[in-house]
Amino acid sequence: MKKYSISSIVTEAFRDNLGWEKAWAKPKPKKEYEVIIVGGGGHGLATAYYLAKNYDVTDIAVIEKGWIGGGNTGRNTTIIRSNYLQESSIGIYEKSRFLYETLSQDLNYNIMFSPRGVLMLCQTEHELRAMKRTSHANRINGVDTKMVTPDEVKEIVPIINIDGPRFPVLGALWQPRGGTARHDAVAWGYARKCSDYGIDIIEQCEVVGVKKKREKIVGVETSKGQIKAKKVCFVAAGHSSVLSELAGFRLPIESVALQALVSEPIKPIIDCVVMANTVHGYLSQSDKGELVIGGGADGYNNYSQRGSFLHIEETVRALVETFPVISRLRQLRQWGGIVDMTGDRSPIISKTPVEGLFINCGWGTGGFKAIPGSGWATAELIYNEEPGNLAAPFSMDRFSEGRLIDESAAAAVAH
Amino acid sequence: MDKIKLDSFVDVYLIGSLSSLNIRLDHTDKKSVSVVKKNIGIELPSAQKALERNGLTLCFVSDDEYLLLNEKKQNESLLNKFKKQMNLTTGVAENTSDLRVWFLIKGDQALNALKKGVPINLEKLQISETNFLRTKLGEIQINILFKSYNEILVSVLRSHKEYMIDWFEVCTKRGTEINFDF
Amino acid sequence: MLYLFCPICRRDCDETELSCGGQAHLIRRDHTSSDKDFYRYLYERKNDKGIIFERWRHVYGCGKWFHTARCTITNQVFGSYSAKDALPPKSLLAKIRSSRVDFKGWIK
Amino acid sequence: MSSRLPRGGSRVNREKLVDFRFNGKNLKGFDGDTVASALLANNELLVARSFKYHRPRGIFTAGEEEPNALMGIGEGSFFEPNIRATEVKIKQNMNVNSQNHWPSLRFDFLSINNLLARFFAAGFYYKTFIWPRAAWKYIFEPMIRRASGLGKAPKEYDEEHYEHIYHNTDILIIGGGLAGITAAKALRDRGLSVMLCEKDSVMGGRYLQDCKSEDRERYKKLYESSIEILKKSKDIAVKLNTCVTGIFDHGFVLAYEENQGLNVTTKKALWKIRVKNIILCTGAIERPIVFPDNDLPGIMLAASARDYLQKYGVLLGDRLVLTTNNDYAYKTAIELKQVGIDVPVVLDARASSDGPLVKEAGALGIRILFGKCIGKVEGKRKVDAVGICSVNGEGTIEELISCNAVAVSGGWTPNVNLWSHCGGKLIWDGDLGFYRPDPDKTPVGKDGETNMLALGGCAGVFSNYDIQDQVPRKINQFASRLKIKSKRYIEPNIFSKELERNAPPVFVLPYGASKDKQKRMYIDFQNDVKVSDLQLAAQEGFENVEHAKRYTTLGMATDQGKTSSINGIYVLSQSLGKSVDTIGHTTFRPPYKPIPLGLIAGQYTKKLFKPIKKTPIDKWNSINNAIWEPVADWRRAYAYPKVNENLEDTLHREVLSVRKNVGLLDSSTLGKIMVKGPDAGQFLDLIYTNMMSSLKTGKCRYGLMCNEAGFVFDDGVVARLNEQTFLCHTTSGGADRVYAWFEEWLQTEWHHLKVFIINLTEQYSQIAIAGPKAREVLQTFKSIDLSPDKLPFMHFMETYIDDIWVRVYRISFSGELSYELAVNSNQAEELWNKLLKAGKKYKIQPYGTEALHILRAEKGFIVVGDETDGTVTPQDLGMEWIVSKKKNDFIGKKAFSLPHLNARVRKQLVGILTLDTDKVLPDGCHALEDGKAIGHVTSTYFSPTLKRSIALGLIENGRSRIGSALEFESSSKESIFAKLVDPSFYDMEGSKQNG
Repeated sequence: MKKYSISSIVTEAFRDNLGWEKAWAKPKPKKEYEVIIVGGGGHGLATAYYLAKNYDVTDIAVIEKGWIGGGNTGRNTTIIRSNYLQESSIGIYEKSRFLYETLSQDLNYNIMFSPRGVLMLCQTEHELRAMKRTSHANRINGVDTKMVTPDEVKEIVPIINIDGPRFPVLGALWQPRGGTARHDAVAWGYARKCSDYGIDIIEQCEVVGVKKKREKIVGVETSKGQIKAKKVCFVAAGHSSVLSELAGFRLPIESVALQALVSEPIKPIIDCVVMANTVHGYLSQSDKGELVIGGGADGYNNYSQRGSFLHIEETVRALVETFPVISRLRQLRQWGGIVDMTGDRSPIISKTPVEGLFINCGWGTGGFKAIPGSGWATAELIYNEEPGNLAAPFSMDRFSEGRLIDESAAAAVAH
Repeated sequence: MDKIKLDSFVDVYLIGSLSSLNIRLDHTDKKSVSVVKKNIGIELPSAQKALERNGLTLCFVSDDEYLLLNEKKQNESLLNKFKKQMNLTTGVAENTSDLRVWFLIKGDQALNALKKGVPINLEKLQISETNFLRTKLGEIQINILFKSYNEILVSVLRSHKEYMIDWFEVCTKRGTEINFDF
Repeated sequence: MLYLFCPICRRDCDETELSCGGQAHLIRRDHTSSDKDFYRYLYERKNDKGIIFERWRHVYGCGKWFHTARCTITNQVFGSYSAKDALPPKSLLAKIRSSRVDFKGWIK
Repeated sequence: MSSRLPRGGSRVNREKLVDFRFNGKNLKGFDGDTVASALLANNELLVARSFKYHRPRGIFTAGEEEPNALMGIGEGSFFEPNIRATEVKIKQNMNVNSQNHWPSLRFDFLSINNLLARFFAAGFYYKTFIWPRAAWKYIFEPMIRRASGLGKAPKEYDEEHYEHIYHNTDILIIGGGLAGITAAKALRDRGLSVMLCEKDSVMGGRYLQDCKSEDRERYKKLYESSIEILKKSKDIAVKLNTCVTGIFDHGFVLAYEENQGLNVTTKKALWKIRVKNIILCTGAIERPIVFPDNDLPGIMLAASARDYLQKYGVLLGDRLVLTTNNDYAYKTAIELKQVGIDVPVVLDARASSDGPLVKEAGALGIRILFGKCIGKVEGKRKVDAVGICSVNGEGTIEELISCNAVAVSGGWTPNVNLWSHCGGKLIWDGDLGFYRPDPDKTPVGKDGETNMLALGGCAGVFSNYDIQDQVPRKINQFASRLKIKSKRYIEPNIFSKELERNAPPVFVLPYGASKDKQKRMYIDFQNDVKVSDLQLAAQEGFENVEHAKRYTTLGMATDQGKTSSINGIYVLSQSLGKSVDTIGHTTFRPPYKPIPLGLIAGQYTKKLFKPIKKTPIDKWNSINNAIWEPVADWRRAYAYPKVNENLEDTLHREVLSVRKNVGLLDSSTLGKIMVKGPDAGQFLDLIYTNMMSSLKTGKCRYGLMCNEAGFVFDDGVVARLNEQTFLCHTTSGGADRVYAWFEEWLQTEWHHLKVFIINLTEQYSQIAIAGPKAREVLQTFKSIDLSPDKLPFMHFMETYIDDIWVRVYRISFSGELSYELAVNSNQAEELWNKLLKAGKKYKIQPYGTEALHILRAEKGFIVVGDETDGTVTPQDLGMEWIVSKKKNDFIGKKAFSLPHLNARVRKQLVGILTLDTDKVLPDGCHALEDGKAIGHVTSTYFSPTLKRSIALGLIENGRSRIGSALEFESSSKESIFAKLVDPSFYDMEGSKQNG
């Protein structure tokens, strides 16, 4: 694999860049692999990468029905944070944030991880108390966050309007080392390293059937023929139910559309990520200068990757009220992804009723921030066939054992 | 009923509370239906309709909920009798006069004023006989009773009274008429 | 933006007037049911990619619940039916089958 | 050098001069000029700098597909960045500034990027800035961010008035060109409501500009008569200056009305339109050919150069070379020649053409060279000369032609954005070189039936003759499909047949361009995406069109690839050796053109943002300077501070006034739901955890509501008014939620129960009067007798205070002797003032929600939302007594029997008293046991009554730890130690409230 660096750019610049190789190989699928990962998004590719890196398992196929990074990985608002309430959530999201910090160097691919800080506003007394509880939980579990006063909020984000009048800002939870990263680069960076390890990445290859022998996985039926494997892992986010139906079991998730939009590129006006849960809107500014805006998910099941205009309207209205100077900026584009919402708004990294078949899904509206940690924990689960301490709390049967990890209830709002 | 001072393309009057009863009944229960007919003397209206007879207006809210409005003082005693009888059946009639506050929108741009917040096909309604709609205006719930195409009664929860006055001020400002080029 | 017909108000309602109640025809599991059935009732969902039967409430209008049959890929709506129906009416299933040949019928 | 002709320009009013400023220079234009036409009239060819290499950019088009000319216009709160100069009309003293350059437009420091361009190929930033790790945060990213973005953001708040307008129509015609007008005429008088949206300020589209001078009169007569017909017909409504920006599910359409001319104050409105069927007549957009150095100012699309001539009387230059592959573009050469402009040569990529326009150009003495194209363009920030080369071969220059303007046309691309927004698919038309709507895969409406018909340019039908021939026929088919019974519409076709405009498609010339030339052939002008960039993307494996788009940022600029995406896809397909239609195309997404965020917010901001619910006593509260707290949609009085009294003192005063004398609380926001019917008792038994059917008339009972998973979600007092009628009180935040919860169960599960509910939350107001002297205050009213035996604790009576009807509940949330008076809302303020007057000599004072929270915490009462967070059961709260053992079934019963809610370690509610009585535990702090968090504080206050800090918390196995001390962490590094006690600190046996 040709090393990316300033020196390689200079040498290539003088020979019309003809020396650059394919970022990832495009092989035909073999008949059999040790492990098949269904889903070529960030979580799927990261799982393959950590299987190779931590356990040097490389006889892996990552099969993707469309183009890698084309699902939610290419549709999110690229926010990275780990200021969660429940201890088990903090475990996996903090591990992810920690891995993100060195990911560019590990993958030799600049994913532009920018630890510019995440600010979660409190606009009611109730939300202020809930956020304080989270800040205490963060401190105990080693997540670097602190409560800040309204004046400190104004200092961090000069364009914010903290005086309401409808919802004055009463304070905020500030995580200085949260931030953003370039979503496409995460997928392509992992894909390039996986391809370098010899892992097969097969695009335009959709799973249409699951082969089982007496509740033990044998392989999958795809649009490019049958592929056998000892272990299979579904990492298909919004399409997890479609796959679990093929495998003969149901999941506690609902697939809904989550929309986002970008504004036209402007000079920098905001350097950190701001989230306002009471009024349902969050905002950051990309390195190209576009404001990246996201809000609440739709209320009804939907696979159409288009949502309702009502959520775009609610989110933009909340942000125009919170940052009045953005009112005359213009929306450039809007799109939607299909997110898989679980009953307690926490993910599922787990074995399934089918032996040898594992599943990683349920990330809902917060999947991008968890890509490295989720890949790490899922690789551990697949290799050992038992979940490690990161994945253990997120087993599928936590619902039947009542071990809910309820992130949204505490803040009484969708996080 | 005093006119709200607004620089607006319609005339808006604040009526305040109207004596009203919320009625709920199972329309297959003969007894409660007959109590209504006997005391109020109005047939149960069908969807989107309101039927009026000497100062009493019976509006359809849903297949088991009706709103009875009274504009004449002398109907008060009749209403109290009706309430007692109704509450003896499986249905219920409860005074909700303080629950809402009513406004009257007058002027031939009245429909256009509502088009600034009501997501319904208002033109399609035949305004011949009174129509009654419960729907949304912007972000609050609103009842709309069409007296005629240029005279519309609307009501909101009393707690939204000032919000509603702000809404009229913003949305019916002179110069923001809805006009087509031709 | 969905535009669903409310059978009570007899008019199409903008999505902003409605709120979705998720999968229809869940059978309530009370204290006599097994733990497994109870968890399925609380958390497990079909979440089909295709025709689904779901519950809507006309919050800003008549306040009534009703059921609709809708395709989650194209958002095509086949019809609304009363909240009191325990199962999708036969006529609706026939209408769906006429336009969607791969429709596997109503599955519990 | 661009200039203004002495006469002509259909859109400008030459009598009315308009002064405006461009980058500080005072310039003049005419009323009706756009910023672009005015700039061209003043020879301002250089108008912008590109995003990545900061190359000089000129005006390239005459419409919203403009990639280059983006300006910052206006001042103060009306300043707006990134405005397309081609769309905005100039106004007196308008201040226009170019963007994205420093120190000036002419000398831009960052154009050094252009010199180092070879190092900045597509995706270079993925390959570098990796080492050293911290460098990205402190050096590289700040540098990139400062150079990022185009315009500057406004500094001040926006004064603009935006509005949302709902509208319904059976048929929406999008586009008022020939196809749109003909469709409208064909659809009138059919009993359909028809709306036509035209984004321009005049109807007619291109067909008046594109006609030959001798046909002009005939076409004008047809145009005028058509407009007359539309004006007369009642069922057709036309909106000008309204651009449809998005098509959504179920016929929901967004249109952006931005009329700049009229005196209407609503300059900006977002139309939310519900339609049954859409007739798409959005025409087509001209596509350039990509040739070396094609991004210099002075190079423009052929039809746009003609538009500037005809609409504004402006010349792009006075020596113009045309390079094209179709007959149609010859009109530009002909019309410029006819006004005396020198057209030294027309370079036609085809082998030959004998079309009438080609002949006419030849007759005018224009030199035409076939099989030729532009090999290079000379000039710094403007065009000085073009080098001619053969279309085949690598582009060696055969002849140099001096000129100062270049018009280019590669044919027309149907405008298919709106077709594709909501499910419509496209097919590739190989011989004409564009994607057009696939008639078999149309967008579908709610009923799954097709609901869009594409006509004219956007369907790939360009000539007027074909449009006039097909539109009536298609509309009649469309009408019959919709079973609209009415006469067939026929219209005489006044147009003559024209030659096909798009000839064999040409995208990039010369075909065999050398590597060096490919680095100077620009596809996306704004993001500086070159032919070499797309080749690199293909080489590096970004083969999917979506990957190539993201890797090179092709078509991701503010014009969203309107003039660049087809050329980019062609280059990608050539690099991969695949046909264009196997490559596909990227997704078209709303909005069609960028719309202001303020417009999306509409009028529901500032005053109308998130409606505030006000209680009947709100006016009194605001007069007595209450501090407000948002609770659900309500605003409630948080506290009533006296003049320069700090909050802590206010709270202490209010709490002690209730404990010692008597306090008055506005609790009107309490939820009040009447439940009436023969089965009301049975229904409430199913809802609440304890028995309600056994409640006697005249009595009250506190109840807890859980969801099916057994978690508490609301609580409140239930009163039985009579045999069949209960009145359930809920928390303020929960009122609507509980009402919906009742309706859901009654309508969808237990519809056999004969029960009706009515939401009376705002019919009654509720005033709580609490404190040792509460009874004395009420007894001052003769009409009322509240002796303990007449009104024992947890009972209610209906009586009168003077002439005001009230229902007096003997219930207490503060733990004091207390009554809650329900009164009809219209008389609430009157009663409130009466009580204040009556209580004056008992030193009565109002108290707010925060004081109430302290009072109830002292008593140990829970608040749903503080003590509970959706994962807490009644048993956790130590309220086993409220969970009925006898009831056959109720919501939550199954959950309480589940193993996990009993066996495992559960957090239980306890009281917490810090050892140091002055130390108040911080909100939400956690209890620690050898480093691990085992619980958290839910409520924590300094209790003025007990003169010490108190707290409630949920601690693992809390009840069995009562008596022991625990460590609580706090932000200031040192821990606080506290003792766990029973969760009640004041009047445990309840003598005060029961007395």
